[in-house]
Amino acid sequence: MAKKKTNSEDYLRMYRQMVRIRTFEDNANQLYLSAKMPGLTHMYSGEEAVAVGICEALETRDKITSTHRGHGHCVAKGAEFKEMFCELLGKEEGYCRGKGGSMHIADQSNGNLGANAIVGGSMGIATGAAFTSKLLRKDDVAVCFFGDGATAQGLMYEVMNMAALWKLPVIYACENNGYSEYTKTEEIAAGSITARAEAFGIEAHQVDGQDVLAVNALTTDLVARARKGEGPFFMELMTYRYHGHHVGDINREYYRSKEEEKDWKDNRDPIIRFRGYLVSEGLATDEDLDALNAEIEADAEAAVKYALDAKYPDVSEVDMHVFADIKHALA
Amino acid sequence: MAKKKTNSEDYLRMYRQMVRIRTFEDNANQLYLSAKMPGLTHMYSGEEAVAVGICEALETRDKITSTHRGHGHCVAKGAEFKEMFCELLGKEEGYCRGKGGSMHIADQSNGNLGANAIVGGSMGIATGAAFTSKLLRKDDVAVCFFGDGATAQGLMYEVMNMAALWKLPVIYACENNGYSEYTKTEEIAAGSITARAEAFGIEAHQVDGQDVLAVNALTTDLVARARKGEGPFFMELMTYRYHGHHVGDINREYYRSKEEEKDWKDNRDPIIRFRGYLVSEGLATDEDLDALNAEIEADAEAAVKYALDAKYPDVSEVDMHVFADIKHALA
Amino acid sequence: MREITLSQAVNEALAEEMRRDETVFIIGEDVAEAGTPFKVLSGLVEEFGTGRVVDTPISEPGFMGLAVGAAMTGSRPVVDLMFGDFIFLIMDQLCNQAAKTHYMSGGKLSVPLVLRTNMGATRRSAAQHSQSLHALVAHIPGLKVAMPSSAYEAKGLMKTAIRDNNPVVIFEDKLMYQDKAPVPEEEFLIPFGEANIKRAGTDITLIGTSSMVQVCEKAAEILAAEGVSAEVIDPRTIVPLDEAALLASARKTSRVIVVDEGHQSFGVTAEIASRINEKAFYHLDAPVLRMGALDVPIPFSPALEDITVPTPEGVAEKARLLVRGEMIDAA
Amino acid sequence: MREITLSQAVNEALAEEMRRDETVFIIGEDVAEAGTPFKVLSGLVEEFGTGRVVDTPISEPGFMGLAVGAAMTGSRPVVDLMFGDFIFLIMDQLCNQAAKTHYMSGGKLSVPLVLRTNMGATRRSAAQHSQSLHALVAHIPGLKVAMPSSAYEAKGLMKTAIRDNNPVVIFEDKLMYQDKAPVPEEEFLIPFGEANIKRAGTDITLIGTSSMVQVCEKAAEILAAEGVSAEVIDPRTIVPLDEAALLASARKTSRVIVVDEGHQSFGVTAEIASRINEKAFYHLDAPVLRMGALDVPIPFSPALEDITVPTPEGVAEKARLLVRGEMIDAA
Ligand SMILES: Cc1ncc(C[n+]2csc(CCOP(=O)(O)OP(=O)(O)O)c2C)c(N)n1
Ligand SMILES: Cc1ncc(C[n+]2csc(CCOP(=O)(O)OP(=O)(O)O)c2C)c(N)n1
Ligand SMILES: [Mg+2]
Ligand SMILES: [Mg+2]
Repeated sequence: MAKKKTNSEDYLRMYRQMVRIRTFEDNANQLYLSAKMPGLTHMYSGEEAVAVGICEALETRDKITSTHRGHGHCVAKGAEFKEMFCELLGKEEGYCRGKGGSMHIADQSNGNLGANAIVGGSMGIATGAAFTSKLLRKDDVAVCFFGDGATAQGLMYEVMNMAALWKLPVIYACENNGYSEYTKTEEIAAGSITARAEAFGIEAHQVDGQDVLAVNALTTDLVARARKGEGPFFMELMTYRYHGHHVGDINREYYRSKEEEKDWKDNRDPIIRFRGYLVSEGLATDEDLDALNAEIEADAEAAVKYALDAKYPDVSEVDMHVFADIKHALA
Repeated sequence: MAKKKTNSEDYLRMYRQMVRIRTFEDNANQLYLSAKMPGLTHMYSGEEAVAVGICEALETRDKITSTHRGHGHCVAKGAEFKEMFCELLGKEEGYCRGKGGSMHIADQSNGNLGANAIVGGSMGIATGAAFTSKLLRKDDVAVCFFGDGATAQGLMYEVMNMAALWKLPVIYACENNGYSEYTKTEEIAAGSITARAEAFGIEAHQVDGQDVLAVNALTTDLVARARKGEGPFFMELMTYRYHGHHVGDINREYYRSKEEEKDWKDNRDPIIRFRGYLVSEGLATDEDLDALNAEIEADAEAAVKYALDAKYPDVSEVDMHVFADIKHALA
Repeated sequence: MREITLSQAVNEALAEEMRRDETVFIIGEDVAEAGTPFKVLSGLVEEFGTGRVVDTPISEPGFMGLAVGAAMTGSRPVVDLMFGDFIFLIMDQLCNQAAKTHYMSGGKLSVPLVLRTNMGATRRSAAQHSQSLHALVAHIPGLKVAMPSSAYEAKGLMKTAIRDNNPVVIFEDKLMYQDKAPVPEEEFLIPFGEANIKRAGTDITLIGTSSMVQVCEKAAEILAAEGVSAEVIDPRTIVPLDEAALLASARKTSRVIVVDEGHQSFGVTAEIASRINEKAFYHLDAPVLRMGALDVPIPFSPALEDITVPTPEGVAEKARLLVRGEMIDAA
Repeated sequence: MREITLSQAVNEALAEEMRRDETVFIIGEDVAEAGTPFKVLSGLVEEFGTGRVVDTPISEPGFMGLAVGAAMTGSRPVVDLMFGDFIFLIMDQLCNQAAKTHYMSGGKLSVPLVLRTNMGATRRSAAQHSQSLHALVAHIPGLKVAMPSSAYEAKGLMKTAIRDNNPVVIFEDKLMYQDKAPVPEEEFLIPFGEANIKRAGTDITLIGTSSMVQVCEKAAEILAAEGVSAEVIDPRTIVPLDEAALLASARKTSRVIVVDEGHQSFGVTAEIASRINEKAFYHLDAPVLRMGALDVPIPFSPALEDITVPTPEGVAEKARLLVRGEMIDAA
């Protein structure tokens, strides 16, 4: 594990947030399997240290952009279970009043500019948030989450070029989980991902995405430097998704083996690793952490129940929010 | 000057082709200035060694894609003055029956897949030509010409990635003339252009684009290797355009100085340099070359005259060629 | 006759054409081993190999551009675009390059490619995975647009598309992949520009595209029970459009509703309605009515999504108004 | 009243709004020192500096995406897209992101940005620099579309657009930049969705957009000389569309022609004609006629290009047919 943070409260919050993400996803998956959730969704389980390590280095006013695999980022940036489950189920009390669903989920009030169902689609948005920060002389930072697969989108190179030319306070966070859908990263990415950022003059780091402290330490440093105008930066975070590409991707041995999955789960799980660290460093006891887990599970269960019972938006909402400042678009 | 070619015929053809390009452009510019040409056009003068050095290393069956600054590529790949001037003037006997004009000019029968008015727009096309070569087990090579400004288009990174993954026989030829429109390259390109290709695992070279033999030697080598499946490759050719961005860009001191222009013209002109070399190596006399120049000028003059007198396409052609295999689209 | 699913029909069409013509290849994301997320292409890579069923990085503009170049040089690419919504990413290569190359080159170059993609809402996939964007493509001269309404059309139109020497875009309805229809074992092609009268009738004409053909057929059943005889017509291709068949029906029934799943405003229904109004005006007893998707981004929530698209009941209701002469809006 | 050019009008609108609101900035290619190729923005960088008049690399998708993110976080970007034809490159960021963000977020986020671009043929710029693509944008819910027909509208609509909290696309006609019109010195705004009756008349309604308003006015003069009284209406914005004003005129004159410079098929004329047919059907003495650009890529040759767009004579001719009741096509 990488260098320590100064107080155990921060550590416990990171642990807590990782467990919250895992618990959220387990419940979401269950909703899918029991046919209670409309559509499909993409699980973040296994990648918790990335979202949490990064978001714990940010302030609320800092912005993030998220992906189709966005529940983890949303929780990590401060969202509540209740509004998240409501959104997943298309209910009125969801963060997006049920209009966005899993692929557009976001707690906007905490600086989350949204999950995005276009792979790579948010790279410009994050860069633009950083542009605003510079234009309006704020020192907010923007973090752009995206997958290894998204590095194939030309948009990334366009915005990295501008961010580098204009020294924008943006951090590109590539979550390399080894796959884009059903294809291994090496089959779709030539050369080196970090070298691509470096070729634009952007400082790039590769980091173990299963080590929440390593991720957090690096991010904390880069965020501080970005605030001073030393950005942009690029991080490649090596991680793994435990589930299929989406909840419906059950039989996946044709593209990756059960052994590989087992190896990551058994030997590199970010929560197990961090828990071991907390206990061995004497920052928490197993009982403390079990209690925390149980509390989170109860929270999730209550939120799921609430969301299942919550009401759908009224049909009259269908043409609201097409345009800002206009109640109904088709009046 | 770089290493010699084996016979002086090749050298003289290169010289001839460079002079043909310069002469073509001088006449085109004159047509604009005397208000005889519809629209605008972008002059290739100053960059002749790039198109000629590369195209002389290619066979007719090899493909090129060209740019908005495409007359040089067109001449170098084997086109005739008459059909080119007809095209520039929108006449029926033009290579594109007057439908394309300067920005879409091409002698398609010589493997020119067309000039393109979308900056970077042909990068996929050249890569696709290389794909056909591989699919149909031919050993044709495709060369993609584009400017330094086009390196800002994300499409380039998308297709370089695929070309590298699939080892396609394509050569990306970046004509770095220091400017995109009215902006210096360093203001719009962060980092290093060749490093960007290298980050995708593509072998990249920077070469003096004013030295036709250097360009030709490098290209000959890369073409041979590409035919054997060792591609793709990337070349950055350092060059300069003598005219404004287009023929109407006359007062340009706000973005570049007269001294800079004079320096390139006086000290790095590709034709003057190569001529000096030919004479000093005893491959041609000044008289030979003057005669050649005069012959080319006479050719151009005749072609211009022909084109001015040639007829416009009949109005009934307006809806022809919208669809292949259908004579009139709006019948 | 045997019945097969729309998915199998597409698969068969591709396999047959790939056997017949070795220049045909498929390119797109997860088309090979995965056979696409909808499993439409399963088995093809086993027969034709990864050289002809080509998995790409997530680079839609890149592989679309590559396909254009491949098509210009002797290949016949079938581009697989995973969701119709991603067509926004490839518009430049599709509309500025593929659509215009034949024309701009004065007929010298052609671009025989097929873009296979999909359309259709009510899968709970939210705003970026539910659009029906065929109207945009139909607006661009040089592109043909096919909209199969069953497995039969899916097979016959695909085979015609592959043999067409122009760029053809085929929109398949995502919700119809598992729908079965009778499809002959023997080879057949469906010519472009020939509408199909699905059901003859005398009181009103219902023109539907893609899955809206089924909606119109169901509406016709409802109406039949009430003594109203509806004719249902499927144009099958909207470019070229079989104007003659649509006009003949309109002249016969004197009342028309056009139903399409794209957004209503500035969409396909407007064009078809306008042509009928223009050319059969004096035969009409009532205005041609249009029913498209609501002019709102597609919402995620099932409570909202279902009311965005035309339904058989909705069509029947409008039909009754027309037949009864109760179009007060038009007064 | 003083007269200024359309170009000056746009410049003034931008300057005034930038003075009023420091969150407004301009971003695009060669917008700063060069002031765009059409010199529309000359002088702005001198007043507002390169921080607010931002020259970009040739990365249309990139800076469009950046603008979306900037708009979501408190800036008000005015994106300068050099040619309307390049809109194909930014469709994803415009239509999947900017247009849908407000809706997908349940009204929580908004995207107050202006995309300034142009349209219009007959500049001898060929197929990739001459398109009028506003119909595509108008089809996407969440986008507003303004089409100024003179310097007056160019100023008033631009100021309204900048203050609007939604993404607004403004299409300026390239050929009108030097056209002068009376424009008040005092500040004024033109509300969206309010058509302007340019000329009152009783026999026929001519609805024109952008430069086609002038074409309609000229046609009205021709007709006046023949004793036919034509009403000319300019909708000014096509989204929102002032249906009430168009319907009122149609009901009054009972004959309508809609003229627009986009391709006719699946274009703007179809939507306007359909709405009038639907809602004023029983008032019409003849079918609503449409005149758009020919359904062909715009040819370079002057001999062909000029016949692709509607002319005053052409409009007058159709008007005569309507007035005389000679619409045999419709019989
Ligand atoms: C532009 C675009 N292309 C394709 C898709 C379909 N798709 C959704 S997720 C995905 C894979 C993304 O891989 P990666 O970026 O590595 O993220 P991960 O799923 O591994 O987190 C693809 C191809 C999409 N949503 N958007
Ligand atoms: C996609 C696109 N964006 C912008 C333009 C306008 N434009 C034409 S040429 C040019 C500069 C190109 O610079 P570079 O690639 O260096 O080529 P050069 O003109 O120097 O040969 C620009 C911005 C265009 N034609 N296409
Ligand atoms: Mg991945
Ligand atoms: Mg250049």
